[in-house]
Parts: sequence; C-alpha cells; structure tokens
Amino acid sequence: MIWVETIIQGILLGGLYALFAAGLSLVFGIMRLVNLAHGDLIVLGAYLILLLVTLTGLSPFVAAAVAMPFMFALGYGLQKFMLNRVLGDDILPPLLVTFGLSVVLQNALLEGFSADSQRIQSGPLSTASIEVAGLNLGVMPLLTFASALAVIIGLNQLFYRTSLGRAFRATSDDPTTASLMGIKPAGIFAKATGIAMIIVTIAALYLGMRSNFDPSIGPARLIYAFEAVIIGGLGSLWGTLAGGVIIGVAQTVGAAINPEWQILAGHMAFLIVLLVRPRGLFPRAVD
Amino acid sequence: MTNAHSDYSVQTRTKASSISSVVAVLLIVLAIALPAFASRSLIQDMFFILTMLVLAQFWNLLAGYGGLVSVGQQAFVGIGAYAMFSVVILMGFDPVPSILIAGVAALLLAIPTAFFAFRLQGAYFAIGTWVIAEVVRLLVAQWKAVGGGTGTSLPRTATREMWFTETIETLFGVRSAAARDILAYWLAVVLAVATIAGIYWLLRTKRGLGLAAVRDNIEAAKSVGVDAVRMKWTVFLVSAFGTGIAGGLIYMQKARISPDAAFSLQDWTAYVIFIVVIGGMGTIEGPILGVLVFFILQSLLADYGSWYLMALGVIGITIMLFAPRGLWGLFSDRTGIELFPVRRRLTGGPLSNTPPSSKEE
Amino acid sequence: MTILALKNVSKSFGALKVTDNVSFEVPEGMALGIIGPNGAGKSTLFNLITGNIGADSGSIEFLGRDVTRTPARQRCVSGVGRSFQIPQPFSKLTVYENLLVAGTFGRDKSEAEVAHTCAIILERTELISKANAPAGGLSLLERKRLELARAMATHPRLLLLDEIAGGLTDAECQSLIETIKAIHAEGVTIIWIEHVLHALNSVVERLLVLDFGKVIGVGDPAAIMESKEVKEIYLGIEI
Amino acid sequence: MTVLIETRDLTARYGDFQALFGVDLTLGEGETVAIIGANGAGKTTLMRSLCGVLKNAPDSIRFEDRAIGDRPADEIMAMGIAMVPEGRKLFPSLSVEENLQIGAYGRQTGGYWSLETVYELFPVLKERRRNPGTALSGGQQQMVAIGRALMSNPRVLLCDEISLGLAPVIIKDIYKAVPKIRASGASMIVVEQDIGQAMAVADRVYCMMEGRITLSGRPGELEREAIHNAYFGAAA
Amino acid sequence: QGAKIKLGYVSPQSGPLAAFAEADNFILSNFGATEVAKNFEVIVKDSQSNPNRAAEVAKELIIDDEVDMILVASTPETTNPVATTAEAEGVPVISTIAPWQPWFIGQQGNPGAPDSWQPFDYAYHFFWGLEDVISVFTAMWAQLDTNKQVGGLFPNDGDGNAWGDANVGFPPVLEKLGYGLVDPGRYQNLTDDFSAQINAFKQGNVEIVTGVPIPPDFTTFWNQAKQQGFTPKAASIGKAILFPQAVEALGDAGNNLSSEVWWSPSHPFKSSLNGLSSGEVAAAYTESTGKQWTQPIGFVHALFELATDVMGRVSDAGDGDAVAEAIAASNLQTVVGPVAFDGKGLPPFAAKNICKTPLVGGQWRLKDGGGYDLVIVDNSDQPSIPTAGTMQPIG
Ligand SMILES: Nc1ncnc2c1ncn2[C@@H]1O[C@H](COP(=O)(O)OP(=O)(O)OP(=O)(O)O)[C@@H](O)[C@H]1O
Ligand SMILES: Nc1ncnc2c1ncn2[C@@H]1O[C@H](COP(=O)(O)OP(=O)(O)OP(=O)(O)O)[C@@H](O)[C@H]1O
Ligand SMILES: CC(C)C[C@H](N)C(=O)O
Ligand SMILES: [Mg+2]
Ligand SMILES: [Mg+2]
Repeated sequence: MIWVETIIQGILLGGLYALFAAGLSLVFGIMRLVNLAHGDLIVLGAYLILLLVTLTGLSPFVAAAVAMPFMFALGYGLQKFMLNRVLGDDILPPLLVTFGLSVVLQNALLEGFSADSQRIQSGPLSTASIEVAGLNLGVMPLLTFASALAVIIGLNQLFYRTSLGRAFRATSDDPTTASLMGIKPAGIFAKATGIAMIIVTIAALYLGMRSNFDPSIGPARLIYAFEAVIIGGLGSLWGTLAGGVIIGVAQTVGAAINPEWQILAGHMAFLIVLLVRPRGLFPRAVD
Repeated sequence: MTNAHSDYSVQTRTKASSISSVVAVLLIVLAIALPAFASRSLIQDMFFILTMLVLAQFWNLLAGYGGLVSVGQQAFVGIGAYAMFSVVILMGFDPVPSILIAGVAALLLAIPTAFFAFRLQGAYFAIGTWVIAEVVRLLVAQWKAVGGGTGTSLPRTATREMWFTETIETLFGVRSAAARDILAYWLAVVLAVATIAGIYWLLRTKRGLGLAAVRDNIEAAKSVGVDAVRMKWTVFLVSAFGTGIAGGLIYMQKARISPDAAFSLQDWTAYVIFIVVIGGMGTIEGPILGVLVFFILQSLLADYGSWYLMALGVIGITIMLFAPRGLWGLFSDRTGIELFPVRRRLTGGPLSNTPPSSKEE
Repeated sequence: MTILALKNVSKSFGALKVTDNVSFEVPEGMALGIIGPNGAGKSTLFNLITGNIGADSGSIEFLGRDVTRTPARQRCVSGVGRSFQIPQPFSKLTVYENLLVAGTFGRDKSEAEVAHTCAIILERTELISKANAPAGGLSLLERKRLELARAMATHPRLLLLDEIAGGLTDAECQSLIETIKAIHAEGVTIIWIEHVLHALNSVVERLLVLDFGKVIGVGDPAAIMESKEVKEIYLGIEI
Repeated sequence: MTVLIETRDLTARYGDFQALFGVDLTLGEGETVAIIGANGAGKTTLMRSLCGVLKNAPDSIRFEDRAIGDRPADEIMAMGIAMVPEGRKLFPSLSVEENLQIGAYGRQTGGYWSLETVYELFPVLKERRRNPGTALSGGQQQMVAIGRALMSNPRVLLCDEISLGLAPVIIKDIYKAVPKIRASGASMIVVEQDIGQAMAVADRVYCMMEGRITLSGRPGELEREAIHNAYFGAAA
Repeated sequence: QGAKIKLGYVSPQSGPLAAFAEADNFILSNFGATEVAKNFEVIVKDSQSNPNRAAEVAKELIIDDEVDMILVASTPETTNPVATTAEAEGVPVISTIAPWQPWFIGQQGNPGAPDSWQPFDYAYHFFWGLEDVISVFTAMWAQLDTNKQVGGLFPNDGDGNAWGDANVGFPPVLEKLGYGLVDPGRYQNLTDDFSAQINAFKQGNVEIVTGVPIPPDFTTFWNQAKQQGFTPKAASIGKAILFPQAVEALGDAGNNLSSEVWWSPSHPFKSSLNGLSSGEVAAAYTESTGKQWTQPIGFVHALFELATDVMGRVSDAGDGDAVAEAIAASNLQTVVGPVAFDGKGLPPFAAKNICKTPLVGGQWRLKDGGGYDLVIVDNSDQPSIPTAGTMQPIG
C-alpha cells in the first residue's frame, strides 16, 4: 500500500514538473531555444498573480486568467524584440541571452518585491484532500495534474489539428522556407512564446499556491523541467508529460528508500533514460 | 588552365602575431616579477583574472573549438577542489602537489561523463552535462568525511606549512597569508601560460584542423579520415584535467569549500560562458579580452548588489544581440588583426598577385 | 584484382528496405556508373560502402579485407574517398583548409607533406581562386567541386562520386569529364552515381542499375541503356 | 500584355561580394520566362531577391506596379508570388498532405488549385499523403514542392532548378505538368540548366552571366552561338 | 584623534537568505546616529547568500579596504567563509546568527574527527547552540500531553547536518530524555515532495515534528502533511518560520507552530550603544520601516555594540592581536543579553571563541485582524525573560 501511495504521489508530482516543463517544451521544440529564464518567468508570473490577488482580492484562479494576456504580451514582446535576433543553428547565443534575462529578472524581482517569501493564498484548498480507495490525495496535487493534462491535450490539439500548429512545426523545421509559405517566422515565434507564457502563468499559479516562493527560486525548478522535456523527446508534448512523471516517480520512490536519494534518484532516472534512448522516449524523425 | 605549377607556400604567421609573441614574452616576465612591487590586492585580482582565464580557455576549447557546449564544467572544478581537500585533510598531503591530484580526479570523472554525454547532441549534451554535475554535487554532499552538505576548511596547519611559503616570506619579507597569495598567484601564472600555449600549439597542429572540421560537419569529417570520436575525447579530457587543476588551485587559495560553492553553476560555468562569449568564442584572444571586461565590470559595480547583477545580465544580452561574435570578433573583423592566427593561408601561384588581406572586389 | 565486393548487403530505415540483398564486385581500376530512379537507394549504397551508415546484414570487402564493421574514417584512410550528394563542406574553414583536413587525416600525413598536393588539386578542380575563401560562401556548384577536390585530397584508391554533374552547363560538364577521366587514368577506381547520362556514359565502362534497393542489371552501358526495364523505369520511354 | 513583375537595376550582394549587377527583367501576365546561365551566374540570387528572401532597394522590384524590393518573403507570398526553392525544402515534420496544406497558409484566395486538383496533377502524392514529406524520393519531393507552391493559387510561380538531380523519367513527368499550370492562369519564371528543356517551355529566355543579363529573347529567335557567347562572355 | 577605525560588515543582503539582512540599513543608520560612530567607518559588503562571494568580499575588506575588524552575520553560508578568511589573514572577526556548532565545527578541516579540532586566534562568535534549542523545544513539548514520538526534518546543509548529528545534535539528547526519534534521513533543500517523510512519520506514530527546513520546504511539507492526513500536536521548527512573512505564507495553517526565540521585544535587555530597551529598538524599527520586528535586529545591533566596546578598550585598532585579545576579554551587557567569552556552558574545545546568548521558545498565534504574533511560551532556561502564554497543541 505504501508503495502504491508513493507511486501515486510521484505521478502527481510529475504533473507539476510537466506543467513547469510544458512551456519550455513548446519553445524548445519550435525554436531550439534553451530558455534558461523559464523558471524565473514562472516566478514572475507568480508575483503578478500575487499582486492581482492582493490588490483586487480576486480568487487566484481568476487572477491567473487576468494575468494571462499580460504574460502573453510579455512573451510576444520578448521574442519579437530580443530572442528572435539570436535564434539560429547555434544554441549558445539564445542560451546566453536567456541566462542574462534570468539574472536580470531575479534581481529586478528582488528589488521590486524584496527577498521575503511569499505565497498565493488559496484558503482551505491548499490543505484539502479527498479519499480514494483508502488513500488521502491532496486536492491541489490532483488539480495540478489535471491542469498539466489539460495543457498537454490543448497544446496537442493546437499543434496537430490547426493551421497555426502546422505553421509552428514548419517554421521549426526551416524558417526561411516557411517564410516562402507566407508565414512570418518572427511573428510565429512570438506567438509561440506568448502561448508558452500562458502556460507559464498556469505553472506560476500552482507554484505560488503550493509553496512559498521568492525571487531566487526559479532556477532550482528549471533543471527538472529540462529533464522532463529531454527525456520526453524534443517537441513531443506527451513525452514531456511522461518525462515529468518519470522524474516525479523516481523522486518519490527514491525518497521512500532514503530521503538522501530523492533528488539524486530523479537525476539518475534521467541519465538512465538517456543512456538507453539518447534522443528521448518519443524523438522526432528529424531534428 | 595551365599546368605550370607555380610554387605555393602556406602561411599562418601575420605581422600582428609576430609582434604579439614578443609582447607575450615580456608580459610573462613582468607577471613573474609582479609580486616584487605590486600590492597584495593587485596580486589577488590577478589571481582571480588568471584562474578565470584558465577556466574560460578550457571552456572555449570545448565549446568554441570542439563544438561541445558543456554546462557542467563546475563538476570538474568541484571534483578537483574536493580531491585536493580530501588528500590534504584525510591523508595529510601538502596542498601544492595536491593540485595535480585535483587534475587527475577531474580526468577520472571525465571518463564516465564522456561515455555518457557523447551519446547526446547539442542541447541534449548541454543539459546532460548539467545534470551530471548536479549528480556529482549531490554525491559529494553525502560525503561526510569532508563535511557533507556543510563543507569544510583546509586545516590551518596544512596552509601554514605549505611548500615554498616560507621561502617567499623571507624573499619578500611578507606575512604568511601574503606569501600564500604570491604562491597561488605564481601557480596561476604558470597554469595560465601553459594553458594558452598548450591550446595554441594544439590548434596549430593538424589536430586543430581536425577539430575545426569535426565542429563544422562531423559526418564529412569522418569521411575524410578524421577520428571524430578521438578528437572529442581529447578535448573533453584535456579540458577536464585543466579545469580540475584550476579548481584545486582556486580552492587552495580560498581554503574553504562546500558543495554548493565548489559545484556552483553560476560561478564556474555561467560566468565563464559569459566571459568567453563576451570576448569572442572560438578564438584565444576572446577569453582574454572577456575576462578583463568581466573583471572591470565586477570591480566597478560589485558593491551595487542586485543592480550589479542586473547590469551584468543586460551587458551580456546587449553584446549577444549586437556583437554576436564577441568584442574580439568585432575588433578583428574591423581590423583583420589576429594575435594567435591559426588560419592556413595559401599563397604563391596565381594567388600571389592578390595580397592576402585584400578583400575581393 | 577485386577492390570492392559487396555480398548480400541489406539496410532498412524502419519498415523501408532501402538496400535489398545487394551483391556486386568491382575490379581495381574500373569506372562503374550507377543509375536508378530517385529514392532507389544509390546514395544509401555509398553510405554503406564508406561506413557512414552500418549495414543491417551482409558483408563488404575492400581490398580483400572485410570492412563491414570498420568505421568510416578508417575506410577513408585505407583508400575510400567520397563526395556527398548534398555538399557537406567544413563551412568555417577555407577551401584550402578543407583540403588540408582531407590530406592530413585521410592519408595520415603531416601538413607539410600534403600542402603542395592540395594546392595542385585546387588547380585541377578550378577552385584555386577561392583557396582562401571560407567554404561556407561557395555557390552550389562550387561546393560540388569542393566535394570532388576534398575526396581527391584523401588520395583514394576507390573514389565514390554522388551526382556531381547535375546543373552544369555543357562546357563545364565537359571539363568535369576531362578531370574525372584524368583521375581514372591515374589508376583510381571510380564509382559514379549520376543522372546526367551523357556525362556518365562518356567515362564509365560498366553500368549498374538500382531500383527499390535491388540491383536489376549490371553490364555494358550501351546494352544497359537499351534494356527494356531501364527504358521504362528510368528513362520513362514507353515501349 | 500587362507587366506583372519588373526589375530595374537590381543589385544584390552577400557581404562584400556582389552577386547581381543591375539586372533588368520583366514578366508579363500569363507568360513563362526561363532563366539560364552557368553556375554561379546569380540565378538563384535573382530568385531569392524576387521572393523576398534577400532584401533589395524598394524600387528595384515592382509587382503590378507596387515597389516590393524591400518587402519580406511572407508579404510577397501573400501578394501572389510563390516559390519552388532550389533543393525542394520540404518540412520534415509535416506529412505530405500537411506540406501541401501549408502552402496556402499565407494566401487563402481560392482558385483552381486545391488538394484535389494537386492530387489530380500528381496522383502518386495522394497515395503517400500520410507519409512524412521527407520519406519520398527526390522526384516525389519535387512534386510536393511544386504542389505546395500551387496551393496558394499564385499569380507568379518561381521555380529554381526543378530538374536538378532527378531521374529522366521524373523530369519528363514534371515538365508535362507545366502546361496544366499555365492553363490555370499562373505566370512562371523557370530557372533551368538544361537549355533544351528551358527552350521547350518558355515564351522568352534570359541568359545570365556573372550577375548580369547578357542575352534575352524568344527561344525560336536565339541562336545557339549567341547563347554560347552569352554564357562564356565571348564578344557577342 | 587620528584616522577612523575601519569596520567591515558582511551579510547576505541579496539572494535567498536576504531576509536575514533586511534590517541592516535600519541598524547601520541607528549606529551612525550615535556619538561613538564618529570614530568609525563601516564598509558594508553583500555576500549575495553565496559562500564563494562571502570569502571574496572578506578578502576585499582585508586587502583593499584594510579594515581593522570584520563583523559578519547570518547563517553558516556567510559566517563561515568570512571567519575562515579572516582567521587565515590574522584579522579579528566577530560573528553571529548561526548556532555555534555549525560555525565552529563547520570550520574544522575534518568535522568528523573531534581530536583534530582547534580553536581560533582571531575569530569569535556569539549565539546559542543546539543544546539550547533542544532544551527549549523539549521544554515546550513537556507542556503538552504527547506520546513523545518525534519526527525530524533535517536537510543536508550546514544547519540540518548539525541538528541531526548523531553526536552533537538532537538524536542523543532526545534519546536521553525518553523521546523516540523518527529521522528518515537528510534530504536536499528545495525538495518538492515530502510523502516519504510523512509516511515515515505516520508509521512511526509521530506526534511532534521538529527540524530546520528552509521556508519553501516547510510550506510544502506542512501542506502535504495536512493533505495526507498527518496532524502532529506540536511542530517546533527552526529557520523556516523565523520571519513573520514565512508564517503568513502558510495562511491559517501557521497557528501554534513553535520556534526558538533568540531575541524579542520582551527580552529584558538594553543596548549599550543608545540605552534603548529591546522593546524600544523593535518599536523604532516598525516605525521607520512599517514592518514587523524580526529576530536578527537584536543580534546585528549587538554586533555593533560589541565592536564599539572592543575598540574602546584597545589603544591601537590596527593591531590585530591586541584587538583579538580585547574581544576575548569582553564583558558587555547588550540588547541580546550579556556577552563574555568565558566558556560558560560550552565544551572545552569551544570555550575560547564562543559566547552563548539566552534562548527561549515561542509560538506563532494568529492575530484577530490577520497576521501573526510570536508569543513566548517557555522560559525554563532563562527565567528572566517573561513568558506571555503557555504552549498550546496544534489543531
Ligand atoms: N536517414 C534516413 N532515414 C530514413 N529514410 C531514409 C534515410 N536516408 C534515406 N532514406 C530513404 O531511403 C530511400 C533511398 O534514399 P537514397 O538517398 O539512397 O536514394 P537515391 O537513390 O540516392 O536517390 P536520389 O537519386 O534522389 O539521390 C529514400 O526513400 C529515402 O527517403
Ligand atoms: N550565402 C552566400 N554568401 C556568399 N556568396 C554567395 C552566397 N550565395 C551565393 N553566393 C555567391 O553568389 C554567386 C551567385 O550565386 P547563385 O547561387 O545565385 O548562382 P546560381 O546562378 O544559382 O548558380 P548555381 O547554378 O550554382 O545554382 C556565386 O558566385 C556564389 O559564390
Ligand atoms: C542560520 C540560523 C540562525 C538559523 C538557525 N538555525 C535558527 O533556526 O534560528
Ligand atoms: Mg542520392
Ligand atoms: Mg542556383
């Protein structure tokens, strides 16, 4: 029973990681953009939601919905005026620019909000639980997982069922040729980053509700998100969910053996998957 | 086309490079003599500059020449430093020779790392090396004998009785702490000179050509007989060894270690990448220029706390956006000056009527 | 003597069998042409011979030795030179340095030993004026010439050429033919994949036809071109 | 005949290297124009300028009397100029059908060309519609590239060396399609090495050498020798 | 009177530990307003919560600024590198706000080999020790009716390793006092899931939780515990709930969490610098910043009290050995209590360099209008510090 519970908790944790990773997976898959500022953008989103909640007294969920257009615009602008200029075959320039962005964001948030830990209050929801077959499952983790699932399904629909999705994939293959199809690569990339930022806002909502955050907390989460994206396979959204779950389960199982091994176990799972499948679980035919 | 084969010859030397080799020798002599008249704070600044330069050169060798963008070099700094600390603390070695052990430890770690990471490409490689460094950090944090997650300090007996310090104390008439700084500085000078000379030598041999070929197009390189795998192994192991030595030396001077500090992504990889990219990747001059810029920024702004870091971030972004080949790239594109030229230029025959540096019309 | 022998070589990409039980032998000093519809598996065959991809089954012998599992670079050192259908220059190196890489590593010599030969090859392939230009800036056909030049710089005993005449004007084509004939005259064995048939037929002594990964005919070029199958599936002449 | 595309003193450079020197060219409504020339003559560069991948002076290219020299490729495509690029350039992560569909992304005007009519033109593509575009043979890929460009019902179709590297049988198939394309009302500029083919399909021919147009005229009126000279620069 | 005496001050003003240094500006300007401050020049450096950076700024202070003495505060991540550097350079340093074990033992080459430990010549530290926090916690628990089963949350960092240490930490003392300890092992900071610990606690029938997690980890733990139906009677936690904001972040779930109290407005001590009582210092802080008082205020203030006192007793501030001697000879009544390096309550190896300050226990109580108050509920070790209530069970 303990093991069943451990694994279920791991799967739910995986939902959180997948949520952190989904936006990353989107920009990574479409633009080969290794966004080192992703974690800090999530923290920024959390502060935005917090601000809305404290200023207007809205429920966090409504506040997140209100924050989404702002975050979309931020992503759009960021991509259009900054990141587009460094995209190319070489992964380093975007890596460095987003690293710079990460440093700037962290310290700007520090100046703006101080180093105090904050939390988005969600009232009784944060400790609520339901009993399923003798297991106490937190409502918040279940919601997190459900949101991750919804995000992945939504993105998949967008990607594989719409012409915008085709344009995303085409541009990711070859921006120059895509422009010959009437696609504005710069605009498409900006839309993609905008959409990624909407997902970031959802991730921020759960990050902010489940635990404390402060301006420095972003990077620590980034590595799990990257692991989820990479073991899932570049550009595969279901893969990202699977990757998140693998890391989550590895962590809880590792911790159940000994808490010293919790984080290590997640990393080891990542390394082992890559050892067996160097291009991830669901690699794209060409990349 | 006539078959009157005229005499061809190959040149790598340029006028600037001949001048710079003379200047280099003078600089080295000056660097060695520096402690005789410089203040201690200058010596320490120089130590910082030189060790960061070494890290930057090795990262540049990996990424700029080998095409291996590693985000996990902190693993080698950390393992080197910890190896040095552990033989000093647990086995009573002297710290100075232990620096070599630091390099060997990093080399040993690099072997399994390479086995794994070479299966990965591009961004996968970058993230893979980062995770490996995390794993090593977490493992070292479990090593209770050197303080676990808390960290530890070099025993004071070991630092006080370190090789050469007494000689330096009497030579310059300074206290032992200052003597240790001078010792560390000299070791850093030796390491930096050896690093630059070694890398330059490597690039001038045919291995340098092979490296460039592998970076450009690995399939084609294999098809013309370049052993791509061996090339990658060579640069990876050499970089790890050098990075480990630098790690040992840096922590010999710091005398205190903890896993979070020694395996810091920010200090030992992110800043190093920043230095290389600001200066100009894929050149030897780039990291030299980059480390100077980085140092100047740090001394001007470090007291402004978070504003300093913000400024650093903004500068990094700006340079990437407006001078993607770095400051040295910007400079040498304009002037054509190369201090460490590696380009093989064919002259003679029908080429002799066009002087090498003139641009096509 | 036989320089190259393939025995029952097969290769699949997923469900697609691209090379299907291919066997043939090439005597040293011969010039062999390969034709076949697009996607027949010609370039894949080259990749198998050079070791850029590994065979699923069957064996490949070069100079009497089994090289089926030998890595690409060793096959190059022992005398297999190739050009790529889609040119693969070392784009940040200069044209001359591209050749130096091939010369030094492909022949296991020092730079000084090959410096002059490489310059001469540039002359022969009419690239000498671009010697010090970065290869990344070459036009498509200059890149194709560079492919040929670089393959020559490895001093091959067996030279594999993949569609190097496409897109040439008549005169350019003629000069390319002369160059290849000259190389052949020096004793180098040549296998040439080409859709420009008149160029191919003015050099090769034997023609091999590939379709759906299978060898469907080998023989005298004139006879092959007359065969019903080739007319139908390759030339598109209905009989 | 109304003029669709007109270039005036078009120049193009790659960094320090000038690839086009004052090219003047016109394409009339309903016309098919061929451009021939030795390698490196600048044909691809000209096409890349026309479709907006390379930026030029605004006035150096006019389309229906609008200056478009400095417009980006996506805008130009929306105006009705579609390109079949050198080397096919299919999107590997899209299926054949998706590759075709995306051709109409920037211009959904309706018109003769649709999935059905493209499949009618190249029946083999219908069989392979679910395959990734890159799993096709070179010639089939060329068909997809042409179909993709047609999907936007372009006013002008630019084709850069569509026969390069193709088996003779495929080249025949593709050139068989040209009359059907013209019949649907598209004007074409065809870059071709194979002078015979070019002469067979074109209303007019331009010959390029070293970044300049050295000869132009109707196929029937041009002499072999003149073409040869235009290629190799002997006094005309 | 000649040149000013140069003091260097290092604390984590940015980065994850910045909350500790939040009151720095207030304290520095208070110090600047005193008469004696005219003799001093204070050079402030930020460790950025980064041990590498801490060591670097310490070197800068010593070598570039040539300070006469260094003051350093807040968590081993900052105090230890600074103290180690100063000791190696022969510059006197006074340190605070880190339990003495991680400070002293953490600076030894081999923390696992007590016979190799050596005292320092220039580094001095005042704060409390683990034995004090253990004693305070157990005294608080004794006020409740529990089954004496304790669950430990000890991370693998300077604090966690010291608290959970089998020789100098919680385990031996708890055992002696008849408590059972469930210690699942050292976890890494910023862990996202505590199911393993919660399961272990549930299985071990735990009614009391203790540990030194960082704030986000405690929030994660506490929420998950409630979700998974684990509700202990007492939770006495170091570090994570030091600051009111961190407790507020728990919403209503922070009520009756307990913690050690090193300084509070009700501590019956006065500043030797400006004569203000603890309560007055705290009030002044709230007035000037609009924020609730925090515990580091008293200790950082005391750091400057001690520095002024020491420098007042030496003739040549530049003579490091004399200054170190003067520190050792201190006997000062500060706003955090008496400071004298007399070895009281300390094992012999630490007697020379460390002075212990009083420690009591407190509970966070939800205020009517929102927010929390820290109420002192146990003073068994320090009867002079008044309590304002008794320990209440959570729930
Ligand atoms: N790496 C690969 N993965 C999957 N399929 C491949 C790969 N390489 C080639 N193919 C497929 O194998 C088949 C044979 O390809 P190959 O390049 O050998 O053809 P070819 O005969 O050289 O054709 P062409 O004359 O057009 O160059 C094609 O259907 C191609 O799509
Ligand atoms: N990206 C580039 N950078 C520098 N020079 C280039 C670039 N692309 C083409 N060139 C040069 O411009 C000239 C014209 O090239 P272009 O590709 O237009 O020729 P083309 O007529 O299409 O030739 P081909 O028949 O080889 O395709 C060539 O000399 C080529 O070297
Ligand atoms: C860094 C320390 C001052 C924190 C201490 N362990 C406490 O709980 O109060
Ligand atoms: Mg082919
Ligand atoms: Mg072309």
